[in-house]
Amino acid sequence: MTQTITLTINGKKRSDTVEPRMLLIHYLREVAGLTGPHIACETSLCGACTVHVDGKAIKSCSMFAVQADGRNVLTIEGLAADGKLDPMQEAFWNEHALQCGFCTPGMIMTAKQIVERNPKPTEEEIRHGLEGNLCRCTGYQHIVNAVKAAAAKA
Amino acid sequence: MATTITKSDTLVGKRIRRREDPRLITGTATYVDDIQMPGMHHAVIVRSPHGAARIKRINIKKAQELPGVAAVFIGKDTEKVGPVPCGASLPGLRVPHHHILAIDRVYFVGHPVAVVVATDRYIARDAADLVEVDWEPLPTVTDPEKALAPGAAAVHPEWPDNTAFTYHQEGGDVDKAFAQADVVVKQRITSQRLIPSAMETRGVVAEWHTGDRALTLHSSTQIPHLLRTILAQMLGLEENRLRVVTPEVGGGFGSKLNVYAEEALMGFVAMKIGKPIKWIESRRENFTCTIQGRGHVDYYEVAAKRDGTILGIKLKLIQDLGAYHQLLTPAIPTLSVLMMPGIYNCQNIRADIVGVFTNAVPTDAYRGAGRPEATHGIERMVDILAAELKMDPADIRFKNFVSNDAFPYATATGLTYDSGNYAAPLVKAMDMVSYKKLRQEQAQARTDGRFLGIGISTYGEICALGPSPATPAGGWESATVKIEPSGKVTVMTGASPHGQGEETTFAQIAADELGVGIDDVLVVHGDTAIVQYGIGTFGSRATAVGGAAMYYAIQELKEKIKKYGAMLLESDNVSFANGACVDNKTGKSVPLAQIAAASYRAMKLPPNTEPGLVATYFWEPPNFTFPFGAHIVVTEVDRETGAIALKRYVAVDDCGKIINPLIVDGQVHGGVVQGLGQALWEQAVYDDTGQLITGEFMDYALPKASNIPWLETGHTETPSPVNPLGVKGVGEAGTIGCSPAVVNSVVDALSPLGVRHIDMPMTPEKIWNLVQAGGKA
Amino acid sequence: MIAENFEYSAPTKLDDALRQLSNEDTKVLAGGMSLIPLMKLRLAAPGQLVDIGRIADLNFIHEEGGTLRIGATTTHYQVENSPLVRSRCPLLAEAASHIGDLQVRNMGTIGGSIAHADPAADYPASLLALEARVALVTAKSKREIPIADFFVDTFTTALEPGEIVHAVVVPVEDQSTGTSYQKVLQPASGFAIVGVAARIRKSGGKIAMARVGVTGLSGKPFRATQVEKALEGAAGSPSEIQKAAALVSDGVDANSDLHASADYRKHLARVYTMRALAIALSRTA
Amino acid sequence: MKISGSYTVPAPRERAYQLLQDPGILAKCMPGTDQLHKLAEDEYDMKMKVVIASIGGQFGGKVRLEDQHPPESFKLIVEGSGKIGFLKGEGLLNLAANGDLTEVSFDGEVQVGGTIASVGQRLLDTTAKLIIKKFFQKLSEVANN
Repeated sequence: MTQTITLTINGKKRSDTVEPRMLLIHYLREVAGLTGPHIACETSLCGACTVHVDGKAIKSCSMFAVQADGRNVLTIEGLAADGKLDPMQEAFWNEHALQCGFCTPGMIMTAKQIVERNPKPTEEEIRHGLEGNLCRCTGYQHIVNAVKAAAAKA
Repeated sequence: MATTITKSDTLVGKRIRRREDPRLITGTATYVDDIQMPGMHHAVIVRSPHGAARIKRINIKKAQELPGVAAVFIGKDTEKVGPVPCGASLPGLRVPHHHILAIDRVYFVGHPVAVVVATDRYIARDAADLVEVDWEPLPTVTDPEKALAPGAAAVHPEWPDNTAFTYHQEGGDVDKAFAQADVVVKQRITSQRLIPSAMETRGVVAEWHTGDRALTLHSSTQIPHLLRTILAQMLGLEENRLRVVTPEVGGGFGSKLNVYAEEALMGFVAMKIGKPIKWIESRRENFTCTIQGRGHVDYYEVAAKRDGTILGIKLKLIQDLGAYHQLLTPAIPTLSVLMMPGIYNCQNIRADIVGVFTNAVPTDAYRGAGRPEATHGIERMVDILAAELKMDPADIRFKNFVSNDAFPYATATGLTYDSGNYAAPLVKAMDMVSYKKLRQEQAQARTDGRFLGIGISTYGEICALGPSPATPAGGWESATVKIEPSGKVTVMTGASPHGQGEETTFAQIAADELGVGIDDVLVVHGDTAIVQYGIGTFGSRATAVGGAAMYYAIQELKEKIKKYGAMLLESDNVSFANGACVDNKTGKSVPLAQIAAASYRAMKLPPNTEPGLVATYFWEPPNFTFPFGAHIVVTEVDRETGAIALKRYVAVDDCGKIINPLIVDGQVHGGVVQGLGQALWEQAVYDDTGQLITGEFMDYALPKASNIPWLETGHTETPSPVNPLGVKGVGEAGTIGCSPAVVNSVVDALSPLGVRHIDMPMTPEKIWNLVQAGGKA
Repeated sequence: MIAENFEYSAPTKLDDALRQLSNEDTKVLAGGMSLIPLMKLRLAAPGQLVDIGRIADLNFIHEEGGTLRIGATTTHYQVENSPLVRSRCPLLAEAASHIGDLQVRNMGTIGGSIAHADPAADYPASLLALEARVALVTAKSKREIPIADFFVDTFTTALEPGEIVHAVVVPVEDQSTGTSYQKVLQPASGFAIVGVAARIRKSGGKIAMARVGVTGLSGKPFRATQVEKALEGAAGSPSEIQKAAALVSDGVDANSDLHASADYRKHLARVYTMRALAIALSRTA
Repeated sequence: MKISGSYTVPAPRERAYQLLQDPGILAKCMPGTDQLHKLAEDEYDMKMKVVIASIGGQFGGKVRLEDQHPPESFKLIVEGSGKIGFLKGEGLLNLAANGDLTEVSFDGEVQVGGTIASVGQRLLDTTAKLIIKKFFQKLSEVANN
């Protein structure tokens, strides 16, 4: 009961043979060696595993790797190009939008989607957009600041 | 916005962005689950679905036979390991023997009974379903007050009264105080059980080095060194052959300030199978098997004069302990008693604690650990008293604050408050919300039939845990500061952080002290093979105790640097500043890097001086520190639905000297939001049979970005005299100040109905029922 | 959080997918937002999954004969942001914006949502108020049924074995109609404790048409016809709305759980019906 | 969780009571149960496959009838456990004659544990109601035949 899948992750194509039940998050972390996206819940509520598939932010714990066959996956590791941080990463750093950092990769990927779709989000729109990402450390305020700051720079 | 630093600036006090962040924002940090090792196996633990049951039989045959399964262990196999320790000692404390795997009886849902080990985690998970346990369910009790009633099911058959301990503390003359009182107010107040919910669940990777007979154990813990000492005992290993590594830790909030059965179990498994083993806690296990917080039922009585002067406080505290003691379980309510007078000048107190066993996972330290409960109690009682006396809640507080000239102030509970200016944060917070105007708006709202509430809490807390005689496992902290031959500075701290930003704050302090750039300093922690020893990060202690240890290590180094500087400058009058030694007579100087190189090259040594520039300091603090502050919350209750709208939140905290305001704000925000969680949403709900029915984030509501208000923060700075940095600690302040302010606000909103108290969480339905009943529900 | 094993196929043609649905142990995978979490918890363990996510013919929104036809795998995000849906059927776009969270809206589909028939899902209230129809298809046949007949009970729909949702068909809204979806959010899961969709058209100063769909209150979503009747012909004064809304919970066997008792749910349904109606009324032309 | 309710069974009281005591009939009416094997007097071994839309699980356990007062009342106890948890339901069923029909009312308590308890709270009440409804629908069908 295995299948071969081919997908592009952070610009690089790869093929692997997986069980259909293998979750995309496990595939990324354990097969592709990308441990940036994290697993923090099992009910699709926390968003720590958020990555982009074909440009859409999704929870990679709620998608089987076989569903991503042929698609383009972008993870937190794929954001910084040539050692230069993505503006959203830079903003999270500047605004102290993280403490333990565990939710951060997912939070940044969702934040990026918010700004991609709405270049000048209001505080309310940012908070609504972040509903699917839980953070237990920051109280979210610095995260809201970071999203605003990144949007202002874009 | 972070500040850009030029080298001549002083770093302490600046909003400097964190030095740990680049690895975290790029996804390259290493948490336990990110560790991969050749030949690594995976463990899944089989747990009790019952709140109490006898294990009649366990059949592991089918699980063993599944291809890929390497081993299955049950309680009998691990009988010699352990027990899971209780580090707290109280007179007459009953301590049940806590096996790492249950042998013949389970006491709570989630109690581990077997471990399945396989070549990958999918197979281990499948095999866990194949372990068959024949259970005989037994009667249970989950409510601590019901557990004390005659005829209740006995959690441990040997102690049918379910009482683990009783504890009495008294100061002053309480009976006299109550006899002289014009008014006595009484209230039952609960602090519900909470799930700490660190975003990273617990996890362990253990590797047995057969040839060396040595174990390396990676764990997501707040206390690597204590864990090592205790695990070595549990596993029968020599302590110097056990290395504990704490990689990146994804939050703790007290829940990783512990030694857990699973940590010893993975050590045991690694030693048995001779392969690396990984166990990552599932979220559901995190709900049912990691310690929980709070679990108080408090009966308060406060005696006062008609003018509002508080004369005495009585407290009967029932602590829900759960089925076992974890590391500090029974000590937590004693912290509540220590802080029961809050920041009020009341010298007559009496407290009685009953620690109660229940069929649930143990409670233990959760952000604030005992102090949020104490603050919630006294701050609610002061509001109840104010209402009784028809006083403004701000006025009654000003009346009772310990006065500025009273420090150091000895409390009736045996503490000495280090320093304080208790009125200052309240004045500032009232100013920030325009308190007087707000009360006028409230009066208008009330005539319009709206429920607008203003809630104040003024809190004090006990931080920088703490002097060793007052802590279960030593209260000192250690640091080693090493100036490398190149002049770069490496700091090794025993206070291993998990999100607090010590790699930045410690570097700020070290760079200032040594006159080097912040990028010249590296802060290392979390590996017992590298860092000499340490106690850990909890109780808002890392900077106040660990930072102070580093400060003293640097002072020792400075003396040595000056000796080398004097030798190199051939002078007997040198000083060290801005990263160089200067001949005070000639003005000639030699930079630190050159001094360091000379000290390691050791062609020539100053008299009575060894080579190298390394100093280790173990600092024993003379006292705790006592931060304080004032929070004001404005709420409005929707009359139709009972929904609570948070309209404003103002927090003014005084945590002593501020090293990095950006980080302090972050700590306050996070703390406040955890307090909001308790006040409004969070609650671990057990049914009578011991099932945790809020067992996932589907039913246990963590605060989300969308349901919290903008937080307005302010600070006053009253340095602590306890440590050379003047810092007090801020990790828990927000949580401690928050919940009573929110409840006071909603009670204030509903006070026209005669509402006097509401227990947390204040769900809309609870509020709606109160409104329906005209405040009488 | 690991599912039991299963076999997986992802046909790109609808016919191929339908042919694979013969086995009762086979489940259709659309966005997976309901099914995959259940599988991870092992509360669901189908032997075979047919992923319809790659069938281009199931993802569409188009206008046809006074209706919008929305393909089964159209995501909540697509519905929320489709200019066509926003202009022709704003109620549905509003409902979509309330579902789950950003990531769930990116993946979750309208067909998957209604086929799961969660009693607290957001879409059903609006679809009922819109008097939508559901186009169903098997390898051999096609049919179209009213949405009210589609929801049979808790987690139970009119789908026959081998049948899948092909499209949801909603009438193009008359420009003068005012609509609104109002929801009490369960703070943990984001599901509706109660959700009410209201749809009102006025004519000559009177309410000519009122439709009210309710979700979360009972075991299945329903149309509050008694409220609708009470409103038709009324002027729409606050007291009329209040009186009509009060009927929403009459005779309803309300759900009760940790987050809201049956009585409180019934009360919330009344309040939110009132609010949804008032907003819908304010949006009428 | 407390459950109560009532259903009308299209059979006179004596017959309705008999139907409810018959393991063959009970097996037919309990969703996902094929047959009940007798373990002792009024005690049966049960295997049940509950499937509600996507959610499904197998339970093995026992069904017991107690405190019988024909044709008025009896106690029905169902206990089962499986991979996704366990359940125990205990209810008192009262039968009241209503002409040719019988009003069956029940009052009981359902206890669940394991995964279903910790993740299924939101759905327990509605799901329990659905299962009971299905039971009585089937019973009515049987009574009509």
